[in-house]
Amino acid sequence: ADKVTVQLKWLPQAQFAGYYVAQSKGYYKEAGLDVTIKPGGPDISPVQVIAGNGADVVVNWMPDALAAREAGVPLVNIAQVFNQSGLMLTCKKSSGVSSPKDFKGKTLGVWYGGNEYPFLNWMAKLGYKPGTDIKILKQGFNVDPLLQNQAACISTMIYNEYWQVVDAGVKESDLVTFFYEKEGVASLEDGLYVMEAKLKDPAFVARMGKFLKATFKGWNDAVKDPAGAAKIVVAADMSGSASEKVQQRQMENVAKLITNAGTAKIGYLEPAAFERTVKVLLAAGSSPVIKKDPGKAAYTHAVWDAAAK
Amino acid sequence: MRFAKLWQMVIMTKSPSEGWVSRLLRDGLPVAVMLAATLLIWYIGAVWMNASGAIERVLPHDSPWNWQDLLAATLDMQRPVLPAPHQVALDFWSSLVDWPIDSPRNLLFHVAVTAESTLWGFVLGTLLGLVLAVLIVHSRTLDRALLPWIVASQTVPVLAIAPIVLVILGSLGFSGLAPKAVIAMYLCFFPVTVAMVQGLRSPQRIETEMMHTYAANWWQSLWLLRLPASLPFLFPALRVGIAAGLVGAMVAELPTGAVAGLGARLLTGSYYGNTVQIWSALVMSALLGLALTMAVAGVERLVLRRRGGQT
Amino acid sequence: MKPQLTKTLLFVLACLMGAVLLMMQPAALGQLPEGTVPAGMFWLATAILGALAMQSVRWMAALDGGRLVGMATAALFGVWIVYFWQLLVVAFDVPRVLLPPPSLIVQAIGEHGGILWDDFVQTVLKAVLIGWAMGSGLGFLVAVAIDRQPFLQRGLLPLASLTSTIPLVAVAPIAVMWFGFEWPSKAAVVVLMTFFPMLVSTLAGLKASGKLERELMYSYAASYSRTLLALRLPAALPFIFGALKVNATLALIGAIVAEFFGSPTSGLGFRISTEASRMNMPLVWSAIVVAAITGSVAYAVLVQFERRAAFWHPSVRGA
Amino acid sequence: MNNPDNLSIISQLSPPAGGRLAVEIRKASVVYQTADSPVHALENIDLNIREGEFVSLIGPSGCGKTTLMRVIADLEHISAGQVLVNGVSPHEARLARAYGYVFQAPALFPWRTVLANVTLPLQIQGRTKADSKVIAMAHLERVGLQGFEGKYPWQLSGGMQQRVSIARALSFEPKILMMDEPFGALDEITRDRLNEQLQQLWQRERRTVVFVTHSIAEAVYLSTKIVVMSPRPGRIVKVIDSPLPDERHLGLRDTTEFIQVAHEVREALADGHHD
Amino acid sequence: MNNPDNLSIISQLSPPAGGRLAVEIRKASVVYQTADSPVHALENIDLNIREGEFVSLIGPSGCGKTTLMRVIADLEHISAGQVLVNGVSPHEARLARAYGYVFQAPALFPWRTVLANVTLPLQIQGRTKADSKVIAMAHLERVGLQGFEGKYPWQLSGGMQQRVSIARALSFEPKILMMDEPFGALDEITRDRLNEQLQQLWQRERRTVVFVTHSIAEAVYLSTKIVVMSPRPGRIVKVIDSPLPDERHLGLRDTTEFIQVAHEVREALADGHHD
Ligand SMILES: Nc1ncnc2c1ncn2[C@@H]1O[C@H](COP(=O)(O)OP(=O)(O)OP(=O)(O)O)[C@@H](O)[C@H]1O
Ligand SMILES: Nc1ncnc2c1ncn2[C@@H]1O[C@H](COP(=O)(O)OP(=O)(O)OP(=O)(O)O)[C@@H](O)[C@H]1O
Ligand SMILES: Cc1ncc(C[n+]2csc(CCO)c2C)c(N)n1
Ligand SMILES: [Mg+2]
Ligand SMILES: [Mg+2]
Repeated sequence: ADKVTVQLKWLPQAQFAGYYVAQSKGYYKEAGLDVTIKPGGPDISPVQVIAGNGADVVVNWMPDALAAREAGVPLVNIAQVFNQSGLMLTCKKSSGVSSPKDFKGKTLGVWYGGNEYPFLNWMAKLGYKPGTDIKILKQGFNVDPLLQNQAACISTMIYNEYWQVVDAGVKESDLVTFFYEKEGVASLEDGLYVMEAKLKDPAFVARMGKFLKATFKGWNDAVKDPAGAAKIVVAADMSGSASEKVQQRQMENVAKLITNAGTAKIGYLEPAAFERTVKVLLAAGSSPVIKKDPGKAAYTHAVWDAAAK
Repeated sequence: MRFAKLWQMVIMTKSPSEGWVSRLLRDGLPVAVMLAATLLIWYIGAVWMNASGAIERVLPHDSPWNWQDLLAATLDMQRPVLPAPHQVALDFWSSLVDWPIDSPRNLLFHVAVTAESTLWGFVLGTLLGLVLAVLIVHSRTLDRALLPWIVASQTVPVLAIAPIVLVILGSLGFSGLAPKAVIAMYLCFFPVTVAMVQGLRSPQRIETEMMHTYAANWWQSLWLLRLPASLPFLFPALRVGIAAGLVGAMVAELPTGAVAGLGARLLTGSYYGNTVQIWSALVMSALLGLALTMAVAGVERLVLRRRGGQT
Repeated sequence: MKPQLTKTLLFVLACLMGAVLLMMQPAALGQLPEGTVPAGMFWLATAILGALAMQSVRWMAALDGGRLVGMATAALFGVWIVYFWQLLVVAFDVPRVLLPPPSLIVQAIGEHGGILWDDFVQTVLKAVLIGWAMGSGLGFLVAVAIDRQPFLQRGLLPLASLTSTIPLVAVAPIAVMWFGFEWPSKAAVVVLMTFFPMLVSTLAGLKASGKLERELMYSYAASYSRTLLALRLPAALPFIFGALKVNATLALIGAIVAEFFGSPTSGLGFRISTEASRMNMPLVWSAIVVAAITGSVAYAVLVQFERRAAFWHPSVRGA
Repeated sequence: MNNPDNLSIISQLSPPAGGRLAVEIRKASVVYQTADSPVHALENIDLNIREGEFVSLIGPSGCGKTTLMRVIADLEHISAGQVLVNGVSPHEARLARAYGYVFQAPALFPWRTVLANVTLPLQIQGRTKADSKVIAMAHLERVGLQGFEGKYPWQLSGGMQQRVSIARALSFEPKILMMDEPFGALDEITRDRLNEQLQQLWQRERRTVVFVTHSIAEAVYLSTKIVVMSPRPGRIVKVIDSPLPDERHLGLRDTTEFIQVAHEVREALADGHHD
Repeated sequence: MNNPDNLSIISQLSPPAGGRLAVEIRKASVVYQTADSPVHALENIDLNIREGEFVSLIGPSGCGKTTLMRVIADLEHISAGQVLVNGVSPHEARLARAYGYVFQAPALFPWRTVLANVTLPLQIQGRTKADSKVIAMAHLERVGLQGFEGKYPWQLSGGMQQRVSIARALSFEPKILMMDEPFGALDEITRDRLNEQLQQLWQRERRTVVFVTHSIAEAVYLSTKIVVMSPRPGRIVKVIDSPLPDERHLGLRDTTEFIQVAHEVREALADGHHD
């Protein structure tokens, strides 16, 4: 069987259910692939891993991938799994925030590592200068800053951290949320990226095609049966921390970000969505994520087409 | 039987003639009192630190509550700022007994994972430290050129660059256990090198000159004089080293995908907001550290006993 | 002795000149046309220079002289390491995201000097310095306080050794939760990391005065505080300085790692983690260099202080 | 138990004739509790030391010389018997700064200059800085160390260090001077010279001196009374009152009188030395 | 420069009559380079030691006794002159294991038993385990330590430790025995006893012994030849051939003959001791 190593962006969770389902149900094996799924984590940069030849394909967010391209690691998008952004800012009402104009003078939690650019773009749009108008804190892996009232708002994913806040006992009615998608600063999230040089090899393209096809099959299953997907994800978690209840809810929310699941279009990167993301990234205030338009070289449909066959 | 005897030798701290009762009283009582004090402070701290969170999120906003409700709430929070000792103890215990030993939900499973990389790092680090020390003591060039850089090497925050180290090692084909062991090794070797340089130089002039009058060669001086003389320096360094190696192994678990191990357990505990899990992993890692240092101390006692019980 | 010195210096100079020449080759500058590899001659020259470099260090080390020669030898060795790092990374075309060449790191330090200074202020001047001083100071005071209570010592020391095996990665997220994301949480981690080494060392140091000396003070019917001030504290100085030195590196590492778990938008740890995920490796390494230099300088400064304060100790006066 | 009684008669035979008693020891015993079995370091010791006497304790290693000194200096407690120093208990005597103690090693503080080492006990007694300095300088001169007051101990030779330690013990003018093998670590020539100086000092000031030595010649040369001890258990074998004149010089050591006393001491030592 | 020449005549006056030369030193000088000024530890030393002689070096601290021993033992290099040991250079003599060296401190390895300490040099010479053990046991018996071979050094008294160290030096049967103040740290009684044993050993085996001491009595009691040295620069003041009979006992020390020699040594020492 052909070996494929995929590097995830984060810890094993329903965010990556498609891959685990495909693995668990033997879709990869059926496609003649021997797939290794490497979990990610806060300190894992998929870009570094693929540049260090530790993976064939990585799950990454587009801002990160395009920044890497400029920094000399030519990543190419071969599929866009999530066609919607799940990124949002979650605030406590008690902190006095009810609309973006209340941000002034507040402390806001932001994820770094590439994810700060859409945020900075947004703040630039709102006319806030970080450091003077608003205070930014580099958010860790959890939602404590909000619970301990260290920040008025924190970054959350609709499928994950938001629910952790709720689980901690904060009523949804006490929360205010701002979706990046709605604020017009969203960028594309989980997509699959490979090194540009490798795409010259037709055998690699064919292999990736098989990988995509099996993966999409896994995603379709996961979206259809969140409970089953959650079981598979929990089984794959070697830290013993994931619970089925949480993962099932996460899967249900992730499903909302793959609006084309079950259709032939699943995983297809819409050029328009790509352009939109690039525009957001080029305009992120004083220090944009990318300084020049990467152009069409930053994505390819060749692999997706091979998978669709 | 042999094992029992061995074990007794390992745990023996004072001369055998001293009664274990008086020993227990002398050494155990203070520890017990301090432990009790710690627990008390812990409980008070838990109530104190969890109070505001409990008022905000747990206690009803619309109906009245009294201080007993508050007390009960602070000691039984889902997401406490500081979990109460009994919460930690319960979580700790249930992880040990409610799950099979090979389940990722059993802390011992993670202990095994972390201990493995710690031990590998410890063994490699000790070897590296020994070799470096012998070279430094042997060669003036290395002494002058290398030793300052070995000191400087420890001011590089390896823990901070562990992810980079991992990627670099990964690109060289090392993955899985190896990178974790390497980072543990990096933290282990330093105390060993420093102590062994000191230890190998500890023979007095009179002793080295005595070997000289016997026309002993370099290797004989090393084996018969310098190494045995350095043992009292080596063991304290090993105790420090294995604790440092544990820290290294746990840190290295984060950027390896936090798959398993106590470090991963801590991280995911923090990530899933499971404060109690963090604390039981923390307690477990402290216990593992204690067990490892005690194991080294036991080996030390055995070795020193073999050479006559005095240094 | 003098001709030896001149000979060595000339040799070192010649080696450095050869190094400059080699560095001007296209292969060393990374200016080879795409797809070509450095020629065999280049590798040969590199190997020869490597051998010469080793020889130069050896000769330098063989010179008579005190700490100055030692420092010069270490410096020369460091120069060679950096040189070959630069040469090989460029010649092998190692990806920048894995290991940048020193030239880029230096360039990044130049370009981002302001940012790095802010990070330095945030991490070192606030978290490290305050945490180190508080942790060490507290350790010292508690040690002096419980010096007369063997019961407390017997109870506290095992707990201290238990606590010292708690890895800081476990403490850092808790500290952030308790003390916020600003520098106090980093300082708290540092306090915890430095407290016990100082406590243990000071207690050991207070026991380090000789029995004879203590009995001498006793025969003078000297008071406890008098004995402490005149005898036991001076005798403990080498131990205290030992702990201060260990704590300096511990504090730095602790503060940097603690910044991984939530921080304001400056600090060396923040810089390292964010820039690493941004693939800006030269800046990451710049921050590491700043940290390493800070640590080494702090260590060296403490050694100087120790030489002043414990001037009488055999290890200092070289007896 | 009859043997010691027997021996104690000897010291009781020489009553406190020529002066008040500086040290009075009656049936004193010291037992050390150790891991395996108790060590009888001293058993049933009787000894009187008059004011102005120069008493040497001599005996093989482990016979309890140091223990006896430490008992007098309140550094060790007796298990039985009674000890009086200047008529009071050793504890009171220590608090009254009745004695200066010179240990076998100089025990100087390396972080203090020679002068600061000598002023230390004076400062502890609450003397003013200026006072202490004047007194210390005088005593340093007395042991031949003028000009060295600014040096640190490790810059001096072993003999000079020991002289500093003696100056320090003398500086607060204690009534009793206790010296435990003060010259043990020195070479014979330096030792001879210090012996001579010590002799002259004692001549001048007639302080009570209790002195421990391993050297028969030293004991005979310096003392007015030589106490020979034997080990296991530590007891006094013989107390020899020296017939030598008080005024002494090194040449004395080749006289037959001297050799006679030395011989007597050696014989007593050999008697007690049964292993 | 004439004084040493003058002195060297003394040793040249006693030609190698009674045996081959074990040690031959001609115009040897040792200069130590120190930070401030060079130290002339030995200047123009001439000395012959015949096989089977027992030679003591005596002199004040710093006169170069140890340095002279170390030169013979190839632990120090001469700055000028010539030294021959058994007719070859000290370096070759050392490699040929010509001598055993006993240091002032016993220098036993605490992690080795008494037996293992004595077998150490044998092991280094490549003897088999069984062989070494037999030889070592024989030598331990010779110094009266049978039964103690399984003990560790710290379980022995100082005197016993020093005897182990002597057994160790004797074990590989070196032609020359070098002893640098071997009994300096012991009490007088133990010292006397060891002196007696050393005397008997030398009687039996008639090895060449070079011995350093600070004690005049010890030097006179043991030696057939006493070399008196003086410091700054280190040189030989006088070489005294002992008129005492070869067979000696401790009682000898109270004889006038003994006292006569001791007096002569003391005078020579005082002559050289000019500070
Ligand atoms: N702290 C102690 N615990 C147990 N035994 C002790 C202690 N101090 C001394 N002894 C024992 O008491 C005896 C007398 O010791 P002491 O030091 O008084 O002898 P000493 O005559 O001064 O000997 P030396 O000439 O070697 O100094 C010895 O047998 C010694 O081993
Ligand atoms: N390594 C050295 N460097 C410099 N000077 C030295 C060294 N070793 C000895 N000396 C000096 O050489 C002289 C002779 O020293 P040596 O040790 O031979 O004297 P010694 O007669 O053995 O004295 P002691 O009786 O104190 O042992 C002394 O002045 C000493 O200070
Ligand atoms: C250091 C670091 N922290 C947070 C994120 C953001 N992030 C990306 S994917 C994901 C999972 C959401 O459940 C999260 C939190 C990051 N990339 N790197
Ligand atoms: Mg004593
Ligand atoms: Mg000497």
